[in-house]
Amino acid sequence: MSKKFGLFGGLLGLLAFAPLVFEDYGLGLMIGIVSYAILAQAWSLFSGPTRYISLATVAFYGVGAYVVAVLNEDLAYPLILLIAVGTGLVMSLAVGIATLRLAGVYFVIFSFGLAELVRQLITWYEVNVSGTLGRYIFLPFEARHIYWMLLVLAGVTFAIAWWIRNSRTGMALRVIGEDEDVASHVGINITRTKLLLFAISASLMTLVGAIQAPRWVYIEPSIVFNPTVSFLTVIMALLGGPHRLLGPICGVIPLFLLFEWLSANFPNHYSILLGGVFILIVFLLPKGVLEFVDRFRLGGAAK
Amino acid sequence: MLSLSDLSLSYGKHLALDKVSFQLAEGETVVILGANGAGKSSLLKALAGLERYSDAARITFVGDDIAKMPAHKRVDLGLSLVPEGRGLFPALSVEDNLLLGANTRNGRPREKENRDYVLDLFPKLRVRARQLVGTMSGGEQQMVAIARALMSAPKLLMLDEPSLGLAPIVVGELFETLKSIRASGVSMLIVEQNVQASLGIADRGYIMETGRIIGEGRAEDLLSDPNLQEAYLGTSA
Amino acid sequence: MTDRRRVLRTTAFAVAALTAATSLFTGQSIASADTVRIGYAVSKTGPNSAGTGITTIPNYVLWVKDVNEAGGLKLPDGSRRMIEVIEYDDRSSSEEAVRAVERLAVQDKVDFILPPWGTGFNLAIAPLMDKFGYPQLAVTAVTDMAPKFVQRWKKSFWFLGGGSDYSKALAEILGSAHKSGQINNKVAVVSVADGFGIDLIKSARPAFKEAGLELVFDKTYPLGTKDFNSLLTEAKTSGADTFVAFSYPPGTFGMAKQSKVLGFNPKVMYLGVGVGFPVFTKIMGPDVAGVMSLGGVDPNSQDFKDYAARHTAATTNSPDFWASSVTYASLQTLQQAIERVGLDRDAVAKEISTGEFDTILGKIKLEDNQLRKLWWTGQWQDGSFAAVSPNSRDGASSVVIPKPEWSQ
Amino acid sequence: MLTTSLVIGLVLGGTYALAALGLTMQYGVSRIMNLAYGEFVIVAAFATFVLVSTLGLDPLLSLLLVGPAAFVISYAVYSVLMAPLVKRSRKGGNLEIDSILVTFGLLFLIQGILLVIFGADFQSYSYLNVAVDLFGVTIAANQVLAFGLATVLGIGLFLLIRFTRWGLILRAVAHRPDNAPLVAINVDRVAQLAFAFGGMLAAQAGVVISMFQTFTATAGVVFTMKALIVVIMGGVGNFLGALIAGLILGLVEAFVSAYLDPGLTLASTYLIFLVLLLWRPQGLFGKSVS
Amino acid sequence: MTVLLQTEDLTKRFGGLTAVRGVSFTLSFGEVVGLLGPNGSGKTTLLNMISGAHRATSGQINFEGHPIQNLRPDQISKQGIARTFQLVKVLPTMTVLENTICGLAFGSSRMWGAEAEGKAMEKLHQVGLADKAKQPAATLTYIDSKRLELARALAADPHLLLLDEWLSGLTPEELQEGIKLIKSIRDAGASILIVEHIMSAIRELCPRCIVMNAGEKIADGLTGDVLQQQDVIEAYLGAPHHA
Repeated sequence: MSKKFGLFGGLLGLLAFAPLVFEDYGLGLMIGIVSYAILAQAWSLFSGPTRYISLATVAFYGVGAYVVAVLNEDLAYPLILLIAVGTGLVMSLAVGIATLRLAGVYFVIFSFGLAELVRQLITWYEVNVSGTLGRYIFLPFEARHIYWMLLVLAGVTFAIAWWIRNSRTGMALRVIGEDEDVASHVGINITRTKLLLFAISASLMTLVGAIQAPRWVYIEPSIVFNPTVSFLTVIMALLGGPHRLLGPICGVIPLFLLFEWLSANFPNHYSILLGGVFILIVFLLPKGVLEFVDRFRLGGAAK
Repeated sequence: MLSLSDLSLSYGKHLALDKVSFQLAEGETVVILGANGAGKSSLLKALAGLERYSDAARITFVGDDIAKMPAHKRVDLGLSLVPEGRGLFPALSVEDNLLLGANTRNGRPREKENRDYVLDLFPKLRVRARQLVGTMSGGEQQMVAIARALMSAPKLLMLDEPSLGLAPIVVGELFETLKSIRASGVSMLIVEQNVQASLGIADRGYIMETGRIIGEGRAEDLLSDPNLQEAYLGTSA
Repeated sequence: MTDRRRVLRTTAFAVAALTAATSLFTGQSIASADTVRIGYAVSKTGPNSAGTGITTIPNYVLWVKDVNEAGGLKLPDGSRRMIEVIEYDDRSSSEEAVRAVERLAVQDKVDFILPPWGTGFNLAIAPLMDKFGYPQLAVTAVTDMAPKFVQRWKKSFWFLGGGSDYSKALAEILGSAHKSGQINNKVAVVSVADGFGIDLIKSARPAFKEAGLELVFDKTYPLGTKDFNSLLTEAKTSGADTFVAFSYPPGTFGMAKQSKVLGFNPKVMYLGVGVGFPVFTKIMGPDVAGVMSLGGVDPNSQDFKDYAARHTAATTNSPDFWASSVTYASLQTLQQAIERVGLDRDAVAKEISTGEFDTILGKIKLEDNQLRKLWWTGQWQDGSFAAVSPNSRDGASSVVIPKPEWSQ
Repeated sequence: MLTTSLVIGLVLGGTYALAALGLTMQYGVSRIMNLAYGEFVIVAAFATFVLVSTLGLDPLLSLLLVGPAAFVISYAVYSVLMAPLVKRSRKGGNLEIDSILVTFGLLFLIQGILLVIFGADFQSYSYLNVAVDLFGVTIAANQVLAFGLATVLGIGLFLLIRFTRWGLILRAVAHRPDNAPLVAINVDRVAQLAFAFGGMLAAQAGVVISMFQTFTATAGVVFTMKALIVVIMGGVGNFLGALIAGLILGLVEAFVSAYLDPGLTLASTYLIFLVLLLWRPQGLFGKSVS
Repeated sequence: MTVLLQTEDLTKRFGGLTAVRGVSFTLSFGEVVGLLGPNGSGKTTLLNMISGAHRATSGQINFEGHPIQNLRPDQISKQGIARTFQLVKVLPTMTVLENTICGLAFGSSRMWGAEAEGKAMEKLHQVGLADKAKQPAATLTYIDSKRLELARALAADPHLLLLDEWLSGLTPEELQEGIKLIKSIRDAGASILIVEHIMSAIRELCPRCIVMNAGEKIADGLTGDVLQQQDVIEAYLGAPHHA
């Protein structure tokens, strides 16, 4: 157990040196990977065991970024982050109470609609109340600062994921995912458990948006509520396998790099290749990368 | 008309049918008896093609090998099932359910006459033709289910627990109807817990226990078979 | 036990993937000494791709073609070097745009980076361009904060003015038209709810008021709105002689078409981005006549005519009448700066900031890193989108109010 | 004012309904959550654009060409992409997730191809862009035509579904796919035909929409989203429901725009949708599972 | 004998169908009662109302003197009622031990960590699954899955155990083992309500039984007597039908 912790801590420590090794572009890649790793991990926290496909990721992510955009000139940065988490938490609780009884595709569409609704409401508010659209963030952060903050958040996220897997709540969630009837009959309050996890997951997503925001300098709703973020998160988590602790990251790394490679080398055919890769993944790796690696290994062992 | 051999079926680790074999001749009405969980429903579903079963199974129906045939084609051949839970379309009307029943090779050309026939058989359905099936009582739904199966002009009608959940008086009517269907020449394979009533209309019967056929005989003989009492009440009372 | 092994294995997998990846992405391409490497990351896909595809990319393509066909970029010593282009797709995502610029600067070590399309994206990459020391010739960015940005990022150049420039110019035109009795003082305005629309309407409100105009209808609609029947019907019944829409292309087209159908024929019709696009004339036919918008060109300028012809030949599309020629001019500015001072980026930036350049827009000189010699308002007249403001400038046409009736 | 909003809303809603009919078929009957649905609409719009601008064909005539072509293409798409997934789902796969992922890939694929062929430009042509007076409200003839086509198609579909054997079979599969084999229905085949038919409807919508809207290669997602909302509001697999839900959506937008704030039209669309989903998860006209 | 469970005039309707109609009965502390009836007679519905899976349309359920008819299943579980399911419900990807821990982590006992593991192992010993504790539950045979479900239900030391056709689907040999297992639990003093079809098992396990038909209680008494009653036999075998 402690060995695993040591390994985990060591890896994080090692990664913290990345800014000294990589130049800006490499660091930019690392930022992208780490932020998607957090998003995919946070997504899997809730959606892995419960099998709810949520497309609301960018709703929380965008709200996080917006909180920073609104407050960056008035408050101390740590306080802003705290407010961002709080906002994500309150929003997720409100949404969760209303929606967690929707099942299957209804939840999928609802969560997508939610992101759009939040975007529209913020736009309306900015236009009619605050009278600005598009806000500037001038915080004295460079890429490496953002990277380090994200790395800490990634550590926290993985620790939470690990802890939840090994905690009573985590077991409760797994039981809910496997069989809600059994869950309620062994004494699990299904609604409360789901809500708790949804809120934790959403708060983490909010933080990713809040930490990344200073990198863009200029923010408007169409920029931070880009639905692609939600979709990529889902795809990456599903590819890696949302049921495993390290599943999401195993989806994030190859996919993120693949997308990067495709867009760098085939800028004019990026969409076509991306679509093709997507379809291939579904056909070739229906259960995710880790499952595939496992099967491959087992197959090898059997020989 | 129908013969099967070596039909095995399992749900995960649980072996629900263990090498079941039997025959049914044209015009015959056969009843399958046995306690809950003996595998009777699984047998009917397997015959209808709704469950995956062992590759070794052989099923022939009116001369065709149907063991690998998908469910919808079996219905087309004249093998109709009224499943447990009735398998109706609750959001559709009685009329629509009946029309769907006639969606077979033999059923389509005889849609009109079959419709008259089943509405005579269940006069109640005539007045309820526009009603949504989901809003009807259990007994009425059972009528629709049987009527729908008859609309396909079946050669063999399989019924899974037709009296389940029905009031005793309705059960009486139901068996009267089954008797007249039998008289019309349709073969029937019935799974039923109402031993008395079902044996009353059957030619032969099989007794099942834990996925195996443990006894068979003529209907009159089975009623007094100690195996039967044992299977249901756990003792020869 | 197996659990631990799995964790170890997956960790190993992750690390291996990371290592492989970094080696894959740090493989530097070798810059050949006899070319000038110019990179850009623009939105080839996603919501911004339409605007990028009309205004930005064709001009980059055309300019590179023009330069290379002429034998390459000229350097101070008289030698010529061909341009080698490295292009990326930012997928209409800010984060991608930022990373692509990092890649261009660090990995590809390009000599110059051309800007993306859109205000937000230009701002997003500005700190990086500044950090890496690349001059940024921001064209498709309309912002009143440009003077502030110039303070912050010394090598940033802003070529398209700010929202208030355009709205003030419009207010001036409308104000004098009102005074001369051509229109009443009522104005109906709609604006798209994004940075562009809001910037313009915010500065338009006080400017209109100052010009003695009254905003009788002032509504904002969300980006992505497809149907304008309600808005136009209300504007029509508001009694205003002037209809102004600070809109984006799909909205511009939708409103133009629907106004025709509704028989909504205000004396002044001013629409936003898109009026200068080639497709607008296709949509409107002869009814483009009199429609006003941002930008404009001098219809008698031979430079522009030549440019338009080259543009059409190279990209099968004629240029848009607002930002296209400015984009091309910004590239000429860069070209001439390089010709004068070489490939040193600091020197080039300084030259752009202080020098005078001969472009298809005529001679231009930046003021405080901003191009101010722009056409603020244009109007479709005799088949071209003629500049009408500032009317004191050479080449300005006089505005036609009221505009002709719809033909049908 | 009231009639204006009413007419504008209904005409707008007609377009939404038209765009949603095909998806209702694909999702309701075939159980394929087709995220590339809007791309089918856009491809048809481009096809019409090409037919109109190069061959000088009448857009209405191209309806007859593009529709059947879309049927064939959708049929093929189902065979290649969907059928294996449907087969897999029987062995414990998850059709819903798989179809979302695959069609998401398809979305990019189609978009990419369109971008390569047509570029990112706005495309438009003019057709029937003349005023028509409808109850004292002036409106474009092409929009009225769209509304008319939506109504005709919607009602035609409703009649087809309600009064023909094929329609009955579709309803049966949409409603209780598990029970369909009991009445000799080949569910796989019906699903494939329904998907192809849905593709055809999407194409019809695309042709009609191209008559009055400017479109780009990347505009499909908007149609997918609107169609999804309409389908779910109307009750999955319910054609009349989709028609009515589309109209409601149009009316809401028109009235919010006229009486509240045009800035809130899209927000109100989503809000209505969300509230409805919470109030009646099975949709306005969906049958609750008994 | 103190009353543990008491239902009063319990009724459940599903749409138009009345699945359970006005059923009243009591179960005393330490008692083992069989609940019989043909398919569809409402036994499982009755059980589901007691465990909270269905909410009663009308009527009352008192457990240890408190009304529980309006509680959710998780709340009822915390009151000390545990159940098994007609169709075995183990959690397939979780290990046998984890499945058992589920039974005591959330309900009335709320144990966790080493303590929970110890207790769970104890229960696995009791049902004879201790050597399979680390296996995923999906790998278990049918009877072992049933055992596991029982271990999970027992884990919380419930005051009342509800068994829903726990013995059905077993082979004759397994059936004997199963009966022995439940006997051992009964002999340890548990209160159990058993829904069962297998009469031989009922005769062996339950001194008293309740018989339902068409949603109504038709008999309640000593098992031997009840199974002699003519209406009970008719409920099972059907009335002799004379055409």
